Amino acid sequence: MLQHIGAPCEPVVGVGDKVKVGQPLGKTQAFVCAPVHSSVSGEVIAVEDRPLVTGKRALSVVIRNDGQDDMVRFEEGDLEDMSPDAIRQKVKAAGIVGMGGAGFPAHIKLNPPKPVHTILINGAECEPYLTCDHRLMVEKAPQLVGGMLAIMKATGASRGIIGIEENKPDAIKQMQEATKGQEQLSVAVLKVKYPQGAEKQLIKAILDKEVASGCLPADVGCVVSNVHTAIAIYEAVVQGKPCYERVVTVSGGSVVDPRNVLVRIGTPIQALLDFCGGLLGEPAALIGGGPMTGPPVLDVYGPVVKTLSGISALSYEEAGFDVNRPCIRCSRCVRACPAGLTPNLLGDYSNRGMTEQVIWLRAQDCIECGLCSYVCPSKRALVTWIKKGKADCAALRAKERELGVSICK
Amino acid sequence: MQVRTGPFLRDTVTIEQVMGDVLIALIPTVVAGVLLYGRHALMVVVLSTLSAVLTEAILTRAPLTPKGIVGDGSAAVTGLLLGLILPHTTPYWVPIFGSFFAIALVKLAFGGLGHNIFNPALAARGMLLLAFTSEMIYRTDAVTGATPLWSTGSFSWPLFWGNVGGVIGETSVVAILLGAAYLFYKRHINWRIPVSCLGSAFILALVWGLDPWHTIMAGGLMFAAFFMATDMVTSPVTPVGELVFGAGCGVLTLMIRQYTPFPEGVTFAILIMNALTPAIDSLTIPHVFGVGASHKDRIRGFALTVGIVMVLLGALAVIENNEPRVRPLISDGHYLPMHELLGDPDVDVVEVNETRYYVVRDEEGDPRRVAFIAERNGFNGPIRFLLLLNSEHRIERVSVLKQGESPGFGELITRTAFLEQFVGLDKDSSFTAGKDIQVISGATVSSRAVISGVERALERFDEAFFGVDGPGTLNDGTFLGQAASFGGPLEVEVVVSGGKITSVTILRHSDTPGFSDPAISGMPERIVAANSAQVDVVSGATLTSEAIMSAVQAALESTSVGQGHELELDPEALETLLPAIIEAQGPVEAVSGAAVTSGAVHGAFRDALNIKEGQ
Amino acid sequence: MKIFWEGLFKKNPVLVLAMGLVPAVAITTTALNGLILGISITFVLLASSIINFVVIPLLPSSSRLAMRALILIVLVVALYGVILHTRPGLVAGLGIFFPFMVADAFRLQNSEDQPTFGQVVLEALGQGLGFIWALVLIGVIRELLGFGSIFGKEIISAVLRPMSLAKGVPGGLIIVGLLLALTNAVNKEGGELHD
Amino acid sequence: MTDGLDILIETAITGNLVLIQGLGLYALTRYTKTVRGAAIAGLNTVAGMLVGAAILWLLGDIVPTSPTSQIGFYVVVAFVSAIVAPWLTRQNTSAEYHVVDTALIGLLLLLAVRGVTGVQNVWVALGASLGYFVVLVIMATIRERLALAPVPKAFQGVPIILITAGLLGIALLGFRF
Repeated sequence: MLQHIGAPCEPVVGVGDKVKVGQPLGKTQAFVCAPVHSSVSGEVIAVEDRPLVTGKRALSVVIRNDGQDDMVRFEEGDLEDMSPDAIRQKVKAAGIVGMGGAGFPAHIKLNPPKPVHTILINGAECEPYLTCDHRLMVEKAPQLVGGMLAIMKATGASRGIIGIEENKPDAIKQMQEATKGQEQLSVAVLKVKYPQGAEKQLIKAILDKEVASGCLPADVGCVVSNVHTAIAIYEAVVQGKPCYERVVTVSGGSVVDPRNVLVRIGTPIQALLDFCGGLLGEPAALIGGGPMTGPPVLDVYGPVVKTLSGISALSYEEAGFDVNRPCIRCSRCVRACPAGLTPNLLGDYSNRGMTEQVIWLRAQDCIECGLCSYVCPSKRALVTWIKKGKADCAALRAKERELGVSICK
Repeated sequence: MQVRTGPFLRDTVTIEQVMGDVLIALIPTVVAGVLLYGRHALMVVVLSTLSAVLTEAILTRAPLTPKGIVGDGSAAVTGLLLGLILPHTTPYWVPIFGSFFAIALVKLAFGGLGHNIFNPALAARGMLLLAFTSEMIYRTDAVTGATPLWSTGSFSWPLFWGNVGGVIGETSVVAILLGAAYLFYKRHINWRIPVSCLGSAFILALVWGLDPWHTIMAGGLMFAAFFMATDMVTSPVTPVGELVFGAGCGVLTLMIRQYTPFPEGVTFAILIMNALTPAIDSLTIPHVFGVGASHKDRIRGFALTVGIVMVLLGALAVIENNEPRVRPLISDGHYLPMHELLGDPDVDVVEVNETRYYVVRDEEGDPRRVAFIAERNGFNGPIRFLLLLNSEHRIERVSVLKQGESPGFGELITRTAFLEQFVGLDKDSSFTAGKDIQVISGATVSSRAVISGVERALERFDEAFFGVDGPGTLNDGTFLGQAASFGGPLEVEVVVSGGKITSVTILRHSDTPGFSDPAISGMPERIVAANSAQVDVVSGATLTSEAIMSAVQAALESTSVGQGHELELDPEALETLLPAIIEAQGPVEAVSGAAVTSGAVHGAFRDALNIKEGQ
Repeated sequence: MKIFWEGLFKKNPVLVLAMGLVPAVAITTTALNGLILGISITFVLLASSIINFVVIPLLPSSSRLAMRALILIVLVVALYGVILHTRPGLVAGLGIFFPFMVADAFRLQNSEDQPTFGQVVLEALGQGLGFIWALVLIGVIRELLGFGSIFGKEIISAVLRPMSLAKGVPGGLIIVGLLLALTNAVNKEGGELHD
Repeated sequence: MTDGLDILIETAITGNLVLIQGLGLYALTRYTKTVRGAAIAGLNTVAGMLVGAAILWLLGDIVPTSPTSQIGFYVVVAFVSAIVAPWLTRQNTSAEYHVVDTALIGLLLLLAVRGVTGVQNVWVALGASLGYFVVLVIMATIRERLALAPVPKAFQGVPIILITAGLLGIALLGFRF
């Protein structure tokens, strides 16, 4: 019931109910929330806490698949006729969230607080190893264009740009063909660089605008959407299809047959791995997402969720881990940090819980891309510490609000 | 299963690789050093590296297996760097002690790898320079003598290839650049620190009217800019901080070079900047993505940096162009009431060797009471003082007439409590600072200057009235003389006929070709023309010139005193004497059994090594 | 009696409490200097403690601090005058920093009232003797390294030439720092610093 | 002007009170835990130095001449300045600090023996206090970094500070080598 940022859903089905594919399972009145739909037809056998891949637990609806794949009827729509509000309604009903990994409900994004002139589609893969967006651009270019148009209509933007890294020539070609004749759409070719796919970095790369710390893309007149999200929006708006399946990249040196898989939400990871030929021995790391930012998979029977863009099973040759040797102040992390922070200091202070210094070093601007840990010759757990530091900062801020005092400036 | 946290991809670079690459980058320098200086240099480098590595292994209780001893390789880097900044003539215990100091006290005491504040190799060198000046400076100084650090010559190829004596690793610019290029290629260093360091030195040299190429290529600045200032642990991590750090190193180096005659300012400059690194780091936290307008900020920051640097340079130039004005108490000895001082209206004025002696003679015409004015370089220019000797030629009174020492510090030498200590001493007394004569805390350098000045003045007085006669009474004949030059012994043949020097031939020398050539060819002419061993040195070849002069002097002395024609140079005596002279900053007792040699060496080094020492 | 031994070892004012750093670093370049300084401090501490014991209780609390300082100043300056007139050569060695002991003595004085006269004297004596042995130790080390002699007698000059660094302040800082570290290691209590 | 500048540099760098003269070690070891604390302590001493120098400037004519009473006079001036200083800067640190710091006495004694008069007192005090202040703050920044370092237990606290100061002193000695 929690596949997005925000309030969890409340189940609307009970044990014993028969459900069809695409039937809503959970609904909510909360603002930042998206409904969840059944991905199979069958009988609800339990509504209980089940572990997710990350080891966290969440309220889940367990359905026994009857193999019938009975669909609910989808309400098709015509983009031309719909008002922005209607688009948002359909998107909300379809339960679409940001499918790059953040899981921010899409209908909220389509209702920006400030006027927007440009929408950007993030065709730069968020992480190494993940290729699902790449494949989608090649295979579903028309749908993507449709999604872009839908988003533009909903947000009132006049321009749509899709940014693709230059190492994906086939995707660039496909998209250029698909956008031919649409003057308001264009393709921007980007340098291959990690983390090009992060929202603010993408805006910087395409529009050369920096989104100020603590601000949203809308502040510079942009909305950024993931490729997969845009396609899902198209499917929801035009075909009326709710979000019950997604493309997941299964990759890494330990996977026998790495590939992109269109998979129903709720499928256990193990099934996904089995589909790809299983694993070669025990992987050094099994990650839900890309290897840079993804959390480790703690439960291989955990379900695929809407935000899971990939499964990376790294072999011992390719994986690297924290060793935490002393920092030699080589300043690689400082040079690497896309947010312009000083991760070596930030990490040390965070690790020691020196929150005042952590705030001073602007930990909240960290995008957790993991580059600092990547480049570190001492293999320090910088990102992990900084995440902890950020949490400490947030706790301190919350406490400040609660007490109504300023503990630190 | 062990919970591991992301990211799960890591760069393959490890500490060991970084350190290994630095070691590789130092290979050209080591090779150049060994080629130039031979086996001894290799031993110095190897010893310092080995002792650094062993010190770290033992103190950190690492297993004494090869792997455990090598550890992360950082100790080896420190040791090698230290070895490369030692003079090639240094005794073997110097690298061992220096490495121990660097690793134990400068690195491990601060928490080991990554936590040291100061660059261990440089701190060790600074310590060695101050503690064992003679072991460290002997040949280094020779280089400065031979390399005209402040001359106006242009780009020097010998310096570039490494045809200059001195410190093992600092001589071959080509080797340094090769190693640096490798580090650049491996991306272990970036351009900021070396460029800002050398650049600021270059610009400052231009501003001050020095030869900029020489400035950055001589005296170890190049080596330090690429291998010392760029030390990751002790330099800032922020890009702007790196620029500031480098510029600070360059500017401070030149300042120190200006303040002191010692060319190795860069050691101390980088140490000072090391201490400033934490402050620089926290003041230059980089531009955070999305905070403020980037482009404008960068331009403003750049303009600000340039502005500050310009202001600093301007201030320095102003300081430099306004030499400290000395306000003398009594500007010239002539105005001193000498008659009153000497207590006798019948005063002879005798001028010997540019010193004017006011002499009251006894019945036999020997000096009874003497007053004269002597000078000695202090911390801040010459200190001029009046000496009054009684009938036994013991000191009756010392007064400082003129000095430019720092108010409150060096100035303390004018206090009676200090000067009274000299009363009753004569030329045979021992003048060890701090033992025979108490040095004033807070004014050590100035005190020492006065002490050695008085000692020397007494000697000169003795020479002037009771010593050997000067030139003019030379016996005819052909004489041989020898003196130590920086490349080894130097031998001359002097022909005297008709009481005059008619020819000077240099029989043997082993000084660096190219550098000493002007002196070898020019000095004999000058000496013959002047009919004296005391002539102006050939600029650019000071040490060789001095050596020639003292060799000629030795030859002439053998004529006038009537000693044997052959002068044997006792290398052992030389070894012990040289450091002693340098340490004592003045004459020491001649080594018994080698009196004449010692005298020659004295003459050569007394003035040549006008080194102000530290405390 | 405990209070006496504490001042001597366990709470040695120089090596454990890190008081008197300026005398140790700036003045104690020779063993003789250390000895004279230690004796002077002992004298000042003893005399001022006794005077304080007698005089301070009679004063209003507001002026006690100033009074204690004044007593110390008078004592130190008087001592300086005596040394200056009897052995002027010593002053050149001790330098002008001699009166610095005022500050250290002041910080060492326990501002709380001591219960008995005996304890006051014992504490001052213990601290004074602690000063003496610590300063003489530092002086011996620095003289040995810096001049190659101990109390003016040449010891090592033939083997290893003395190094001038040990005479200077930076060398002194490092030597005293190492001694403090050594004491910490022996004490096993770690460097307790009251800051 | 250059005279003043010269004095400033000589007293701040080559005659640095803490690192070259060995004074003010109490403050160096006790008040440098944070940059803020060091700045406050430094500010107090600096104020004290300037006040003391100003007093000497004003009272220049009545300074006694015999060495003993002269030193007594200066020590008293030092104490007066030390008590006035925290009141001036309005930065009370602790009761203990009211007393006096060795650097303060030291500076005034140095003024005493050098025998300059008039406004030069203030120049010297300015240079010396600048050098003192900078060293204190720098030591605090170094200690903030050392706080993150695994300094061996025996070296923690005063020893490592003294060793750092010693190495820094070695660096500064380069100027008068």
